[in-house]
Amino acid sequence: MEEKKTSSQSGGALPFILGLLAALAVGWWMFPKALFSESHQPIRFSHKVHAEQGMACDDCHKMRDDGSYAGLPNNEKCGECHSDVVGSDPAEKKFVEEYIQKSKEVPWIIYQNQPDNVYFTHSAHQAQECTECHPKMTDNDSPPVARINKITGYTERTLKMWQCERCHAENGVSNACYVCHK
Amino acid sequence: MDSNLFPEGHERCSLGRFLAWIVFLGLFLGFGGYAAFVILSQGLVVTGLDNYFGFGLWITFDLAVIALGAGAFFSGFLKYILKIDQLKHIINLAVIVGFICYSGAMLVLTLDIGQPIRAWFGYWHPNVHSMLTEVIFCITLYCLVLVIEFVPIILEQKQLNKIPFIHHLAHNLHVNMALFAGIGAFLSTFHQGSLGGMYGVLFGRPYAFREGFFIWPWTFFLFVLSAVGSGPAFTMLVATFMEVLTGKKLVEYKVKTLMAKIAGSMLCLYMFFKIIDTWYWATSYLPSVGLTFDQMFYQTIYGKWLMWSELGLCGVLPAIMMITPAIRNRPALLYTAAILDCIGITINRYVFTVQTIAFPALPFDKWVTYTPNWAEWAPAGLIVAYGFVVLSLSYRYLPVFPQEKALNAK
Amino acid sequence: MEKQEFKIKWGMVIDLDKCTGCGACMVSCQVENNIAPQQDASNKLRTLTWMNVFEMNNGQAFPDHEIAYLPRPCMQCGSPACVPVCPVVATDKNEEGGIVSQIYPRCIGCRYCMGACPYHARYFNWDDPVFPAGMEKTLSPNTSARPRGVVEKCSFCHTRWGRAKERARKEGVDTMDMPQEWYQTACTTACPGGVIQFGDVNNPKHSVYELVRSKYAFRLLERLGLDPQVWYVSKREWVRMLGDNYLESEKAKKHA
Amino acid sequence: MGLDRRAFVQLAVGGVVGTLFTPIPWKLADDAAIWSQNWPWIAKVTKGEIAFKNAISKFCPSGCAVSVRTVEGAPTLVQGSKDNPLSQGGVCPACAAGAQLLYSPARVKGPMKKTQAGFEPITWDEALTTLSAKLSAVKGKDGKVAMVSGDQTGTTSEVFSAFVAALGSQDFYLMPSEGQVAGKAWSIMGGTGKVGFDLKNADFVLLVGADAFESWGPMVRNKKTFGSKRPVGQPNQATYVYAGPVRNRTAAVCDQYVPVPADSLTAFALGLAAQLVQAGKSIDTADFADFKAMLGNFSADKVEKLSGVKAAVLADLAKKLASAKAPLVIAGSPFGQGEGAATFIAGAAVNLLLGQVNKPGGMKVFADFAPVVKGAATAKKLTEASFADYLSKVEKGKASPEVLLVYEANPAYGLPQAEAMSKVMEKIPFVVSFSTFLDETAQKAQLILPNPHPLERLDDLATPYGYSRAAYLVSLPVIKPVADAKPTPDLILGLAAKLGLDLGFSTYQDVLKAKTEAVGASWGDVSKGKLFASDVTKDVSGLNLATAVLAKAAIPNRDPAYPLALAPLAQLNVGTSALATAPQALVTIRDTELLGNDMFVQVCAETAKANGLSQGAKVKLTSSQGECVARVNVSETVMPGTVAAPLGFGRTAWDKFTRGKGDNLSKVLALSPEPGTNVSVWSDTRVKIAKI
Repeated sequence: MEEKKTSSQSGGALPFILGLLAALAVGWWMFPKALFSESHQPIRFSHKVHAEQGMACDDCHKMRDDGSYAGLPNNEKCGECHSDVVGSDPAEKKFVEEYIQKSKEVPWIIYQNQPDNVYFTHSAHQAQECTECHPKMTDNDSPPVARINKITGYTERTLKMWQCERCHAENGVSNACYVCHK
Repeated sequence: MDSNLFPEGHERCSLGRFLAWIVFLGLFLGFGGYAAFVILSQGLVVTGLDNYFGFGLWITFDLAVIALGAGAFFSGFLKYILKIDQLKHIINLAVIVGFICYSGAMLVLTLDIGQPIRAWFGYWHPNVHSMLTEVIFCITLYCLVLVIEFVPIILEQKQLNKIPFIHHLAHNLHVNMALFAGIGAFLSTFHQGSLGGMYGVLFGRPYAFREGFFIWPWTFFLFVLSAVGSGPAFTMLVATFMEVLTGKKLVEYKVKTLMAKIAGSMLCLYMFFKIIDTWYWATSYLPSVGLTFDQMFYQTIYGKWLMWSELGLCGVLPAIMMITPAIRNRPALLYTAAILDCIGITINRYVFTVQTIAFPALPFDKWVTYTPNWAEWAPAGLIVAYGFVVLSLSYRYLPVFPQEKALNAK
Repeated sequence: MEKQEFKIKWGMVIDLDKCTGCGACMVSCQVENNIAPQQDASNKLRTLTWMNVFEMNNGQAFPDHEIAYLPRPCMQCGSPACVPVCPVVATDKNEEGGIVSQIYPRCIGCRYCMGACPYHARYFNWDDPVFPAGMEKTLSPNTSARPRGVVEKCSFCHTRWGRAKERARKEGVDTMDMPQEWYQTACTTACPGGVIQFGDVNNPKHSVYELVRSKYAFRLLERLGLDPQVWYVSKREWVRMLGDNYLESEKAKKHA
Repeated sequence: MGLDRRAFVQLAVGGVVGTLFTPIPWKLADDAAIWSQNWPWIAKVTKGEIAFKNAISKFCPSGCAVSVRTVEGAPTLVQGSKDNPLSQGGVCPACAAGAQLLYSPARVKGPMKKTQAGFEPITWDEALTTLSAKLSAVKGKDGKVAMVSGDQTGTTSEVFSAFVAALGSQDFYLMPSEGQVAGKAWSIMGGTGKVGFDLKNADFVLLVGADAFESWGPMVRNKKTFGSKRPVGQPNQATYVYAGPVRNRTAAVCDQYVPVPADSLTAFALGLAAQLVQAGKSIDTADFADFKAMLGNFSADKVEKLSGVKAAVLADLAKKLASAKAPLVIAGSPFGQGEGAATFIAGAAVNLLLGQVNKPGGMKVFADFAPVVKGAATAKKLTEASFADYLSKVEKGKASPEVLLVYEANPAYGLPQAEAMSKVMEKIPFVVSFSTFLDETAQKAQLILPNPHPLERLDDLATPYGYSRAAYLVSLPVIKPVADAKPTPDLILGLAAKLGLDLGFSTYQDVLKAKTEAVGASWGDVSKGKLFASDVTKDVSGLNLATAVLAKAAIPNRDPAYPLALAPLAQLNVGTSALATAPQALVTIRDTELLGNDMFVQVCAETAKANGLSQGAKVKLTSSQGECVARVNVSETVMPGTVAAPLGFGRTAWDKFTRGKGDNLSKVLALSPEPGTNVSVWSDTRVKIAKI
């Protein structure tokens, strides 16, 4: 009894430190991995190839006539060039055969999708560079992997409220609730 | 069997009997737990609350137990700050009752909010203008203080106290108890007040709205006074009730009359201001918004009898009874007065919660009534049973009543 | 809290002498704000009606018994009772235009704001919204569907203002001075009687500017001091009297 | 030594402490909160391009000219079409819920046939083969096929009536409506063309029964006009008076309410006529002298005895009418159906006396649009044919149809004496329902061929009754059918071709294009939602005042066995016979109208007292023809001696939102022939009320 007490007292802090380190390892290394799932775009779309052809971002990512933002182009837009297979890339062939010809829209994963309770308007943010919020896609030959939070359903790149608020504050724009929420 | 866990030199009932008692309480715990599960999984749709009565039994229950639990902070304040030494005979019980009331209230509050997962928003995104924010912070902190005050009582348990470290810790906590009692008194005064303030600031609700001092409406101060005017009485009643249950003398009658004297004095003060407040409200404020006193009441359920009972039968009467030595020295009258006092405060919390929102402010709207359903009663029962469990365990294993041994010496 | 004034003050003017209580405003409100239909909508203590039409009468017997219908959106009070009480800043009045915001992802569902509002304009989402199969495809893009357990209320269809501002930016119009018809609430446009008018009461170019200054205009429970941004208009005195509480002696004075 | 208890505790404590310094607890708390903000089981809103498309919504009897907001092509909101004079941006409460009705749980998902075990889904091929076999069996045989349509304003009637005629039958009917009776009455007066009312230019409007802001005529246009004539905070530009048994929604906003029992509306109007004639007004018709003589029976005193309207009130009203610049009298049913011809005639006579025919703010008469489908029934003929009368003939064995086709109508629920009518329909061996929803009639049918929802189909709207101009509008589909539905007129044209019948068209679009041309409108305009309207009026010489009819019909006939008058209330938010309450409209129904599954009838305190009733009492209403149950709501809006009761409840089909709520008042409505015209009338139904 006496001996045991001494032994555990002498090695006193060791199990504690072990537990601490293990927890830190799990928390900082395993947990983030476990929290996110990885998804790939249904089609390996190359922004780079399109940019090299001299296309500008807003050739496809347009503002509509009513001032709203169209987001990703649909089949109608893509079909303007890809009504048939024009190149030799197998991804393009897949796109044309599986989507264009079947009149099915591609279920693209949006990297920065906002939830329904957010009303984001691109028209008020036209003075900003796209890349202030979005990754620079023009150099991308294949789209990045989308990491999606298993609990929230948000992608890793989804802007959080504090990011919006910080930018608004820096630019002297109102941070009133209804500016961004619906 | 578990006798070596009992407080030094005390007799307790057999383990079997004790377990039977706990199982009996467990029925309430189980039913309340089931209700809590249903509420958390299906939402508040299962309760009797509705669009007109967002607040109901639970809030009334919370406010009532928090007021009645005020014995803890006020006794602590009197004992440790004002050094009224006699209170040491009952201070342990006051702390335990306070702990039960506050922790119970917090449990109910978790059920009462629509999105319990977001409960922590109250700390993370506080609105400093809201009385409820004040309540959330003060209740949480005060509950922590109560835990700290409860811990030394636990540490004094016979077996635990044998460990030197624990012994020292308990001692040190005791030595510094005045500090915690001071913090507790400060926090508790504030949130008892904020609870009253919660209603007093409702300027859209003529039944509750009160002018006030600085940011605090008069209800802020009235709630503090009413809490200290009933909390000690409740603690004393709990002690008496435990005596009935255990068949032992636990606290000297002198201590009880002291508690009653304290409660009675505070109640007198409270009633004085409360009556002035009610008078001013009925004759000045209500007419100023085009309303009359009579319009504030409806049928029996929201009738004037509630107010008369609160102010008279359960207000002025027990106040007089408790400050009159001849009356309070007679146990039956003392207990009657204390019970009336507690009922009065409960009525007060009920009308401020329910009648306030029942009164139709819109002239073309009608009175709507509210009755709590099983899903609200069950968790309330759970908290009461939880209180009994904590008290029973504390009594059985902890040295709660310093006088018990002497009073029951054969 | 000190009162905030804004350059724009969105206000609604409701002419009670025209309202027949048909319910078109309520239906449009349900649709535009994605309120799921409830099987038993006759339990008014559990329905969600951001816009609710009250019925009132002059208390006389037939044939002198007159009735009036009073559509009640959120009053978007200048001194809201609900805002200062919210413990988590889920509701606020901090945006240009003075609409009282209610943020569902922030709300913890404590219902203190409901207790504070004398107009019963706030509703608790008792149950998760369930739409009949397929009906979710018709949800309005302007309001998120709320989970159970949060408080919700009329927002003057404020997302429509956002869309109007998008249009203004596109067309080079000042977002602070847009034509009145660019931003209208769902109830306003739906009303077949032209009962509801909506606009900036600080903007002389908007029709409501004059209307709120009419001698027939009044607001509900003005004496409680919430300073609503919804005005009612009626030429009938008994209707105006029912907009607030009066002592018998005051009634006599008013009539004199 | 292994892991002893103490070390384990230390390890655990270390783990807990360590965890506090990792994102785990904090991130989990935050993510859980975010999860609660986006629960996967909460519906997500539609995203994408917003557009607005004009269309016609036919959930209300007059049809609403609407603008549908679509998101990525999906309808999300039905509003009024701003530039259309019929709606001026407003919408009725029934049509406002239209987009959501696309996915009503009561929608018929595809063709079905009735079997012993209930309805069974079948293919369109099978459905059409069955139907064409049935029809070819009766083709050419007289009176073996009949059809009834609930579309009061569309060219579908031409296609259907022509089809039925080509099959060898004359039995095409429209469901009863206000316009039908008006048309018939106008014919009795020797008038031709269609009658409308120029509310816009009238400065004094007397509504005799006609519930103009709810169930009479184009409700949205009526209300918009009313609103525009009464600018907020400024003097009224027009005065409105309502006369009828209930201070209903219309009366609530009128300047004056005159209590008149439903069976005395004609006498009341004739009383006004008598006052005007006394004041020297006259009409240039051959029978004016007879008319004048007959009015001797409708002096103010006599009218007071008949209707209870005080002589002074009548005289005052007549004076106001006479002194107004542009007075207008609109006489009709207080609930949009069941009134006799005499009321309309009496109202028209007052307008004639006031010189207010084809004048600004008066009664307008204009030509009907000519039919374009070969063999289609004329408008006049459609006003003559009463479906209720036809079913009575079937009941008596005077007609024995083999096949009944039902288009957008719900006779099994909505006809007067509904229970009896529904039984008669059972005598017809083969009933086909072309319905969007599974209504009471569809449930009785042998075959259900779902018709597209109004926003899914090509449709048109020609001059809703009451509108002051000849008007025409076409609506293109906003969305492809979301159920397996096929447009009925196209189906019928296809069947015609299959059966070798020549209707001159092969698609409904061709019909509408021809119609547009015949009307004189431009397809490009009307199909985009621009209303074509013509102000050309029609000469009204050669009218008569139907004196003989009025003399007989104006005297109320009150059976003492039924001491109370029934005043049905038709309210669009509750629905129509063809549309049960829309899910989104349920909240608009008051708890004094429906509570749980009980509907309420309204009586004033005097009536309640006389009948020993108190608030909330459960009662049975009984007429000579049927009964229904309800609870009592004491409301001082109803005349003494009258019980007001809502139409539209008591559904036995449809969906969980409406089924079993309240009772069907149509069961109580009792048909009686109008003296002098033999028009079937049920607006004067009398009842007794008893506690149960």
